[in-house]
Amino acid sequence: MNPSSYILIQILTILAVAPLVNGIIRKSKALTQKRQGPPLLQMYWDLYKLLQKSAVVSETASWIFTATPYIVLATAVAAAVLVPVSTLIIPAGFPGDVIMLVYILALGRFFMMLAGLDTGSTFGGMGSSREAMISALIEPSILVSMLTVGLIAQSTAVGEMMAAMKLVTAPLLHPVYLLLFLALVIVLLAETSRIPVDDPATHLELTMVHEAMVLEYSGRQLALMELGAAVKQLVLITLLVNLFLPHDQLLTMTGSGAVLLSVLLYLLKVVLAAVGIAVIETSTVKLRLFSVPNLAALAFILSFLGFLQYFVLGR
Amino acid sequence: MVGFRPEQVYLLMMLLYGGAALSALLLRKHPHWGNLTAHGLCLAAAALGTAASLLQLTVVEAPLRVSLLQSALPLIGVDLVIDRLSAFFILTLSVLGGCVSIYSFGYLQHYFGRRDVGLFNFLYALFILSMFWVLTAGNAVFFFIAWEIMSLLSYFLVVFESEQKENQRAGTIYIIMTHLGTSFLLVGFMLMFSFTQSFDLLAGSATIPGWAKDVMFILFLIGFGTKAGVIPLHIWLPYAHPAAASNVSALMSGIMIKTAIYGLLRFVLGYLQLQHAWWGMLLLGLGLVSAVLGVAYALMEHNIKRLLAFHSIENIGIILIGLGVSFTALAQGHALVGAVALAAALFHTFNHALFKGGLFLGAGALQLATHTKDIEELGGLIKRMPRTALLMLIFSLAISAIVPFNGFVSEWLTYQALLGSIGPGQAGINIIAALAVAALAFSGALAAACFVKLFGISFLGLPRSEHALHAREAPASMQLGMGLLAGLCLAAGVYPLGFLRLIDQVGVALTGTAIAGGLQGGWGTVSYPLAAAGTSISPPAALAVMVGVGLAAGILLRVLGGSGRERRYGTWDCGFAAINSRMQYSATGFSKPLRIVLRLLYRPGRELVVEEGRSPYFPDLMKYKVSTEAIFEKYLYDPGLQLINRFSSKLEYRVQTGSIHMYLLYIFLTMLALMLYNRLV
Amino acid sequence: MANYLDALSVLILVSSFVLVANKRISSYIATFRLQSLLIALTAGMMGLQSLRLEGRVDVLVVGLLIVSLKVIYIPNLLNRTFAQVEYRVEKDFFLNIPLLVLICCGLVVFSYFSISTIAGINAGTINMQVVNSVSVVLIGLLFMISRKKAIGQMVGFLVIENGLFVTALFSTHGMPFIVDMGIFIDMITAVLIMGILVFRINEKFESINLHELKNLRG
Amino acid sequence: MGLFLLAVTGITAVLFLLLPGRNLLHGLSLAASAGLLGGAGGLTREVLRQGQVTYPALGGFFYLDGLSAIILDIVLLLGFLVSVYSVGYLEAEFRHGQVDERRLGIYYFLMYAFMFTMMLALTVKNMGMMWIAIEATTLASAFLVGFYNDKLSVEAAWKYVIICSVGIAVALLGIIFLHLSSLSVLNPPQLLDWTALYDQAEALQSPILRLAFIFILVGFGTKAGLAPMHTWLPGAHSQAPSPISALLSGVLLNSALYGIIRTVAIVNKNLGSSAFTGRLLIAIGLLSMATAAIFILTQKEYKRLLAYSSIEHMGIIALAVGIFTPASIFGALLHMINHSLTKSMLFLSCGTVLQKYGVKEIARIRGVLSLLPVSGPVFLLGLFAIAGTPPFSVFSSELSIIGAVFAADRLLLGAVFILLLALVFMGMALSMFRMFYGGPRGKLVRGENNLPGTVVLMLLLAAIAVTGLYLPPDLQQLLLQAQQIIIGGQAHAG
Repeated sequence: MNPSSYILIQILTILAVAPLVNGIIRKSKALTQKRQGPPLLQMYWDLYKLLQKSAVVSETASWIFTATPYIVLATAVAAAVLVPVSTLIIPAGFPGDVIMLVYILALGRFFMMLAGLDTGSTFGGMGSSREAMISALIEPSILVSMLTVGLIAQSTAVGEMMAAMKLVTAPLLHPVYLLLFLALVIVLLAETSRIPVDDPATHLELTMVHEAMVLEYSGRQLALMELGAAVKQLVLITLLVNLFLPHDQLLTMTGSGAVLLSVLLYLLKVVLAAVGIAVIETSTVKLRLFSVPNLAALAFILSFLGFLQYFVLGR
Repeated sequence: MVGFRPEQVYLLMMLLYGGAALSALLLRKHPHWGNLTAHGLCLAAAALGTAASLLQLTVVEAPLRVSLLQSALPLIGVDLVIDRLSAFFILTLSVLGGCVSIYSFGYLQHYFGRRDVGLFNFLYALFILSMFWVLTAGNAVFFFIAWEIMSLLSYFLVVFESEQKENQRAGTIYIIMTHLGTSFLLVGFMLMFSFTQSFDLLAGSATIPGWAKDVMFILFLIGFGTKAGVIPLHIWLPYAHPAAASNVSALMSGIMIKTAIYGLLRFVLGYLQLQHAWWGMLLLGLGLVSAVLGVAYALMEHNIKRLLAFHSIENIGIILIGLGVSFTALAQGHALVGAVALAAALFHTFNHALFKGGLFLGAGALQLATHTKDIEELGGLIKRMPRTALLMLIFSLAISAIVPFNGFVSEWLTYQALLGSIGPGQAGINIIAALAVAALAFSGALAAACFVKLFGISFLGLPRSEHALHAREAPASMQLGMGLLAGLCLAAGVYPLGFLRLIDQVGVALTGTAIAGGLQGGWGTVSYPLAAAGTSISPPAALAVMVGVGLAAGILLRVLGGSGRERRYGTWDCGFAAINSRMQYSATGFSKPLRIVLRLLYRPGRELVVEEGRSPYFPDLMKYKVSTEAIFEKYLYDPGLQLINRFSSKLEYRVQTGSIHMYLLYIFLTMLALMLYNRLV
Repeated sequence: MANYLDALSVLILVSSFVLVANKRISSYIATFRLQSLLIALTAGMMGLQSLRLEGRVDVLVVGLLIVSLKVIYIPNLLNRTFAQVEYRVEKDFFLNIPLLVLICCGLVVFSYFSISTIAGINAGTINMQVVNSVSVVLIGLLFMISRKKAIGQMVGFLVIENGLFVTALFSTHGMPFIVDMGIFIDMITAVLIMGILVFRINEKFESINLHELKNLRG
Repeated sequence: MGLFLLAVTGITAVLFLLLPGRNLLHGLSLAASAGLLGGAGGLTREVLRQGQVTYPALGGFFYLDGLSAIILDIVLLLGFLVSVYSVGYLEAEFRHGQVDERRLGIYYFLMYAFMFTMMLALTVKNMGMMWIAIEATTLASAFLVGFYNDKLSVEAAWKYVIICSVGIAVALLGIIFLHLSSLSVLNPPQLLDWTALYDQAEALQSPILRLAFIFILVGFGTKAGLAPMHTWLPGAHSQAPSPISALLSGVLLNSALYGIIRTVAIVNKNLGSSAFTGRLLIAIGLLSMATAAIFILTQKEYKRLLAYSSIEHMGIIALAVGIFTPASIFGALLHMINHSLTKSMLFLSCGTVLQKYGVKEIARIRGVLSLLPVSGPVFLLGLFAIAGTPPFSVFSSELSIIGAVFAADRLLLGAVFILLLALVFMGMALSMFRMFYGGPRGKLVRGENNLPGTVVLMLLLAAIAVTGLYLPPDLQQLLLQAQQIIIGGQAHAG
C-alpha cells in the first residue's frame, strides 16, 4: 500500500475514533457506578460546540499560548501516523519509529507546559511542574520496554515490532511480554492523565495536573486541546493493543476485505481497552502526587525485569 | 581548483587568528575599531577553516603533515597532522567560532570604556588558535603544549572580570583541576615515550605492553575526563562557565570541553587501538552517570549560566555513552555497531556545539538586557525581546532532543547503537546498555523539564523585576550570530543525512567501516543500517505532517467556526485580587516536585523564617530558603583538600621550627645517616 | 714519633670531651684555647718532621699561624665579645652533661665504625688518628647543637674547624699550602662576621640567647 | 681575559667603598656589570672554540670549561640585570629613607664582592680553592642578607652564616678525603686539581672517595638548599633585599650545585656506575621537591613561597644529575639556566610589589594586576612559568628531565615527579593567585615606580618565553660540551 493513502487511513481512523474512546470510558465508568452517564457520542457534541465558540485569551499570554493547541493536535496526529492500526496496511520501509513517537509527543508536551506558564496564572505553573515530574519519571519505562520489544524485531519501527509480535503465541502468557504489558499499562494511565495518576474529571487544585495546564483555555482552542489529548490517548492504546494483542495472524484471507476486517478487529480491541481503563479507574483511587514516583518505579522495574527475562528465557 | 593545497589554507587561517590577536592589541586605544577588526579577522579565519575542513572531509584523502618548527630542545617539535578526525573538529570549531565572532561585534560593546577590550580579544583569538593547535597536534608533546596554552588562555578569560570574588574562586578551581588532569596526561604521554621512544601520534603502539596500555587508558580517561567535566571530575565546570563572558563560555562549552572527546578518540581509539571491551564499558558507565546527574543538578540551578554548564556535563555524558558503545563494539569486533555509535557520538558533539553555544550566547543577551543571571528575577521577556526568545526556544527544543531539531537525531542514533550493542551471551554489556537507555530517556525528559523551566520562567508570564520590565532587544549582530546557529540546528535536524555523510568520512578514517550506504533511504530519511530497513526516521516527513495538520486545523476552524475573533481578558484570578507577578510559579516552585522526588541526590535543606506580627496569624515577614548540596565537593573534594592543608600546616611548624639547633641537628643526622649508608652499601 | 702523634690526637679528642663537659662560657673558651695549643703542637712536630725529611716548611708556618690565631687572637676576641654583651646566668645547654658525654662516646664509636672502611690504605696508624679527628668534627657539631648561646655556637664552629684541620694534618700531612692559607683567611673572616652578628643580635634581642631567634618559621 | 674579569670585579668592589655620590655609584655598577657581561660573552666564545680556557699565570689556577662557562654566564647575566634593577630599587629605598649614601656604597661593595667570590668559585681548577671561594660567597652575602639590619634580617643572617658555614665545613672534610684518596696517585703540582682528578679518576681509592662524596654532598647540599639541609634558605631569601634574593636564588645555589656536579663526575667515573651517587641524589632531590610541595601549600609570605620553590627546583636538578644519563644531564644544565632566569625575574617583581605595598604577607595584598600594570602580569606569568607551564622555558627543561627519567625506565619515579610538580602548582595557585585580583585596599596609586626594573622584567619575560620553544645553537653546543665534560663519552642532546 502506498504511503499517502496509509497516512490518510491512519489519520482518519484515529481522528474519528478518538473522541468515541472517551465516550466509552465515561459511559462504562458511569455504568459501573450505577449511573446513566453521558451518551457515547457526547464528546463529539462538546467539540462541535466548543469549535463554535470564540476563545478568551489572557492578556499576559504570548503567541506560545495561541500556537500550543495547534502544535498539540499536530503532534498527536503525527504520532498517530507512526502507530499503524493494522499490520496489513503498512507501506514497505515506512520511516518513523517508536523513539520518534516518544519525542514527537514530547514536543506537544513541551509546548503544553510552556502554555501553562504563559498566562502567569498559579494553576498553570503548578500543572506544568507536576507534568514535568510525571513525564520524566515515566519516560524510562516506555523506552526500556519498547527497546525490549524492539530487540525481537531487531527494529524499533512500530510496524516491524507488530509484525514480529504476530509470531509470538499468546504474548500475555509469556512472562517477558506480560511484564512489559503491565509496565506499559501504567505508562498509558500516566500519559493519558487517568486515575490513579491524575483525574480528568477534577478541577481541584490539589489533584489536577493536565487540567491545570489547560485551565486557561476556552472555546476552539480548548477543543483542539481536548481533541489532541484524545488522539494521543488512542495512539497509546493502539500501541498497547496492537503490540500485545496482535490480531492479524488470525486473518487468512487477503485484499481490501482483509484490511477492513483487520480494522474492525482493531476497533474491537480498542473498545475492550477502553472498558479496561474504565474498570481500572473505578477500582482504584487517585494517588497522592508524591506516591506517583512509586508507581513509576514499579513501571520501570517491570520493564527492566522484562528486559532481563528476555535474556534469561530467550525469545 | 587547480593545485589546491589545504596546508596553505590552514596556515593562512592561523595567520589570520594571529593577526586578529595582534590587531586587538595594537588598536587597544580604539576599542570600537579594535573589536571590529579583531572579530572581522576571526570571522574570515573561521570561514577559511570551514571551507578547508569541508574540503578535507570530502575531497582530500591523505592526512596533511605540516612541520612548523624543529626545536633544538630535546623532545620538543611543532608539527601539525590534519586528518579527517581533526578536520571534523576543526569544522565544528570554525562554525561555532564564526557565529560567536559575529555575536561578539555587538556583545562586546558593553565592555567599551569599562574594560580592556583589546586584551580580551587578544586572549580570545589566541584561545581559538590554541584549540586549533590542540586539534591538529602531530606529536604528544606539542599536543600537551597546546593543551596547556589552551587551559592558560581560558583561565585568563575566566578571571577576566576578576573583581568579583566568585570569578577568582572559579578561576582558581578551574586552573587547579585542569592542571591536575593535565599531569595525568603527561604521565600517559611519557609512558608512551618510554615504550616507543617517540611521541608520534600516528606511529604504532605495538611495542607497548598490555598492562601499560591499560594504565595509559586510565590516565587518559582521568586527564581528558577532567577537561570534559565527567562526573566526578566536573566540579570546576559549573564555576568556570558562568564566570567567563558569554561568548567565551559559548566557546568553552561548545568546543573546549570537546577537545577532550577528540583526545579520547585520538589517543585511545586511534593510538592505543582499544584492547579491552571494559574500556568502552567504563566510558559507558561514566557517561550515563554524568548524563543523569548533570541534568539533575541543572534542574536545581536558577543561575542561567550555571544551569547551562550542568547541561554541558549532561551532554558530555550522552556523547560518552555513544563513545563507550562504539569502543566496546569495536573492541569486540562489531565494526558496524561501532561505526554507528561513533557517528552518534560525533554528531552529538557537533550538535551540542551548535545549541549549547547558542544557549550561552542567548544567556549573554539576557544578561546584557537585564543585568542578572538569576532567572527568578526575569519573566515576560518574550514581549520585550521576541527574536531572542524565539531563538532561545529553538535551542531549548534542540537540546531537549525534540523532534524536528538536531539533538533528536543524534540521540536517536545513540538509542539505535545501544540497541545494536545488546546481544545474547554478554550480560554485563546488556545490563549497562539497558540502563543507558533508561538514563538517556530520563535525562531527555529532565532536560525538557529544565528548559521548560528556563524558557517559561524567564520569557513567559509577568516580569518579576524592574530589570526584566525594562529589558530591550539585543543588537542585530548578536541576533544574527544566534540566528545562524539556530538555522543550523534546524537544518541538521531536518536534513541530517548531509551532516552524517561528512561524519561518516571520519568514521571510515577511524574504523574503516562506512555506514552512509545504510543510512540513506529516500530523501531526508535516516535509516538504521544494522537491521531491517524498517527502522528509519524521516524528520522532514514528520515535520511536513505536523505542519500540514496544523494548517488544516487552522483552515478548518476558519471554515467551521463562526466569529473568529478571540477576546483578550485578564488571567483567571479565582475572583480574588488581580494576579501579580509574585503569584505566578517561581523556578524554585517549578522544580520542587523533582527536588522532592530526587531528594537523595540533592539532600535539600530548607529553612522557614517567620517574623510574627500582632498575632501568629498575621506574620509581618516570612522567608523561605531552599538549598541543595553539591555532594561531590562537600563529601569528596573539600575533605581531601582540608586533609592536605592540615597536614602541611602542621608539618610546616614541626619541621621549620625556627630553632637553629633543630636545623643543625638535621644536618648532623643527615650526615650520620649518609655515613651509615656508605658503610652498609 | 708516630706514637707521640697518636697521643696528641687522643689528647685533642679528650679536650673536645672536656669542652662538651664545660658549663660556663668562659671555661669553654679556655678549653678551646687548650685544644688549639695541642693542635699547634701536632702541627709543629709534623712540620719539623717534614722539614727534616722533605725540606718543606709550610706545615711549620701553618703551625705558627695556629698559635697566633687560634691560641692567642680568637680566644681573646671571644672573651672580649663575651665581656661586651651583657651576661645573664642561665642554663646554657639542652641536654644534661653526662648524657652529652655519653653521646660523644657514641659518636666516636660511630665514626670508627663508618670510617674503618678505609683501614690500611695509608701507612698504618693514620686510620686511628683520622677516626679521632673526624669524631672531633662530629663532637663540635654536637656542641653547636647543644648550646643555646651564640658564643657557644661560635666556639663549636671553631672546634669543627680544628677537627677538620687535624684531619687534614693526620691524613694528608696538610693540604696544599695555598689551600690552607685560604682556609685560614675564610675562618678568620667567618669568626669576625659572627662576632659582629653577635653584637647585633645582642642589641636587637637584648640577649645572645638563640632561643629568641624563632621569628622566621614555617 | 678571564683574569682581567676577576680583577675588574675585585677592583670595582673596592672602588664602591671609596667613591662618593649616588649617581657615580650607579653609573660605575652599570658600566662594570655591562663590561663583565661583554667579557663573559668573549670567554664563552673562546670556550666554544677551544673547549676550555686556562692561563699560565699564578700557577695556572684559572680554568674555565663548558660546565663552568654556563654558570659563569648566568652569574654575569643576572649580575648585569640585577644591577640595572638595583638602580631603580635603591633609588626608591633612598627616597623612603631606607638607605643612605654610605649604605648604598656598602650594598654595591658587598654585591660585587659576592659576585667576585662566585666567579672565583667557577673559574678555579683546584677543588680546594673552589671550596674556599664557595665559603667566601657565604661570608660576602651574610651582610647582604642582614642588610636592613632589623630583628628578622639579623636573625636570618645569623642562621645563614652558621648553617652554611657548618655545612661548608663538612664539605671541607669531603675535600680533605678527596685529597686523601688521590695522594697515592697525584704528585704535588696537580694536587686537588679537578682535571687531574678526573683524568686519573679510575686510579683513586674508592672507599675514601665515596666517603668524600658523602661529606661534599651534605656540605654543598646545605649551600644549595637541598632538603633537609635547606632550613636557612627561606629566611635568608625572604629577608634579603629582593635583588639580592634574586642573586642568591638564581646564582648562589647553582654554584653550590656546581661543586656537587664536579664531584659526582669524578666519583661516578671512579666507581664505573652512577648507582651509589644516583640513589643519594635522587632521594635527596625527591625529598626537597616533596618538602617544597608541602610547605608551599600553606605558605603565607610570597618571598618565602618563592624560596621554597627554589628548593624544589634544586631538588629537580639534583634528581636529574642522579639519573646521570646524557639526556638527564642536558636537562639538568638547561634547567639550571631556566630556573635562574625565571626565579630571579620572580624575585625582582617581588621587590617591586614589596616596595609598592610594603608588606610580605599574601593575605594583605590585593589587586596587584590592577596596581602594577607591568610587574603584576609579569609576576603572574612568572608563577605559571616556574610551575612548569608551557610555553615558558622551565617547562621545556622539566620536560626533557621527565623524558630522561622515563627513558631510563624509572616509570614510578617519573610519575611521582610529575605528581609533585602538580602539587607545587596547586599550592601556588591556592596560596598566591588571590593577591593578583580584586581591587587594592587603602589608597595606593596605580603605576610602576622602578622603570629600569620594569624594563629588566620585560626582558626576562621575553627571554623565558622565547627559550621555551627555541634553543640558540651556541647555547646548545655549550650544553653539549658541559654534558660531555660531566658524563664523558659521546655527546648528544638526549
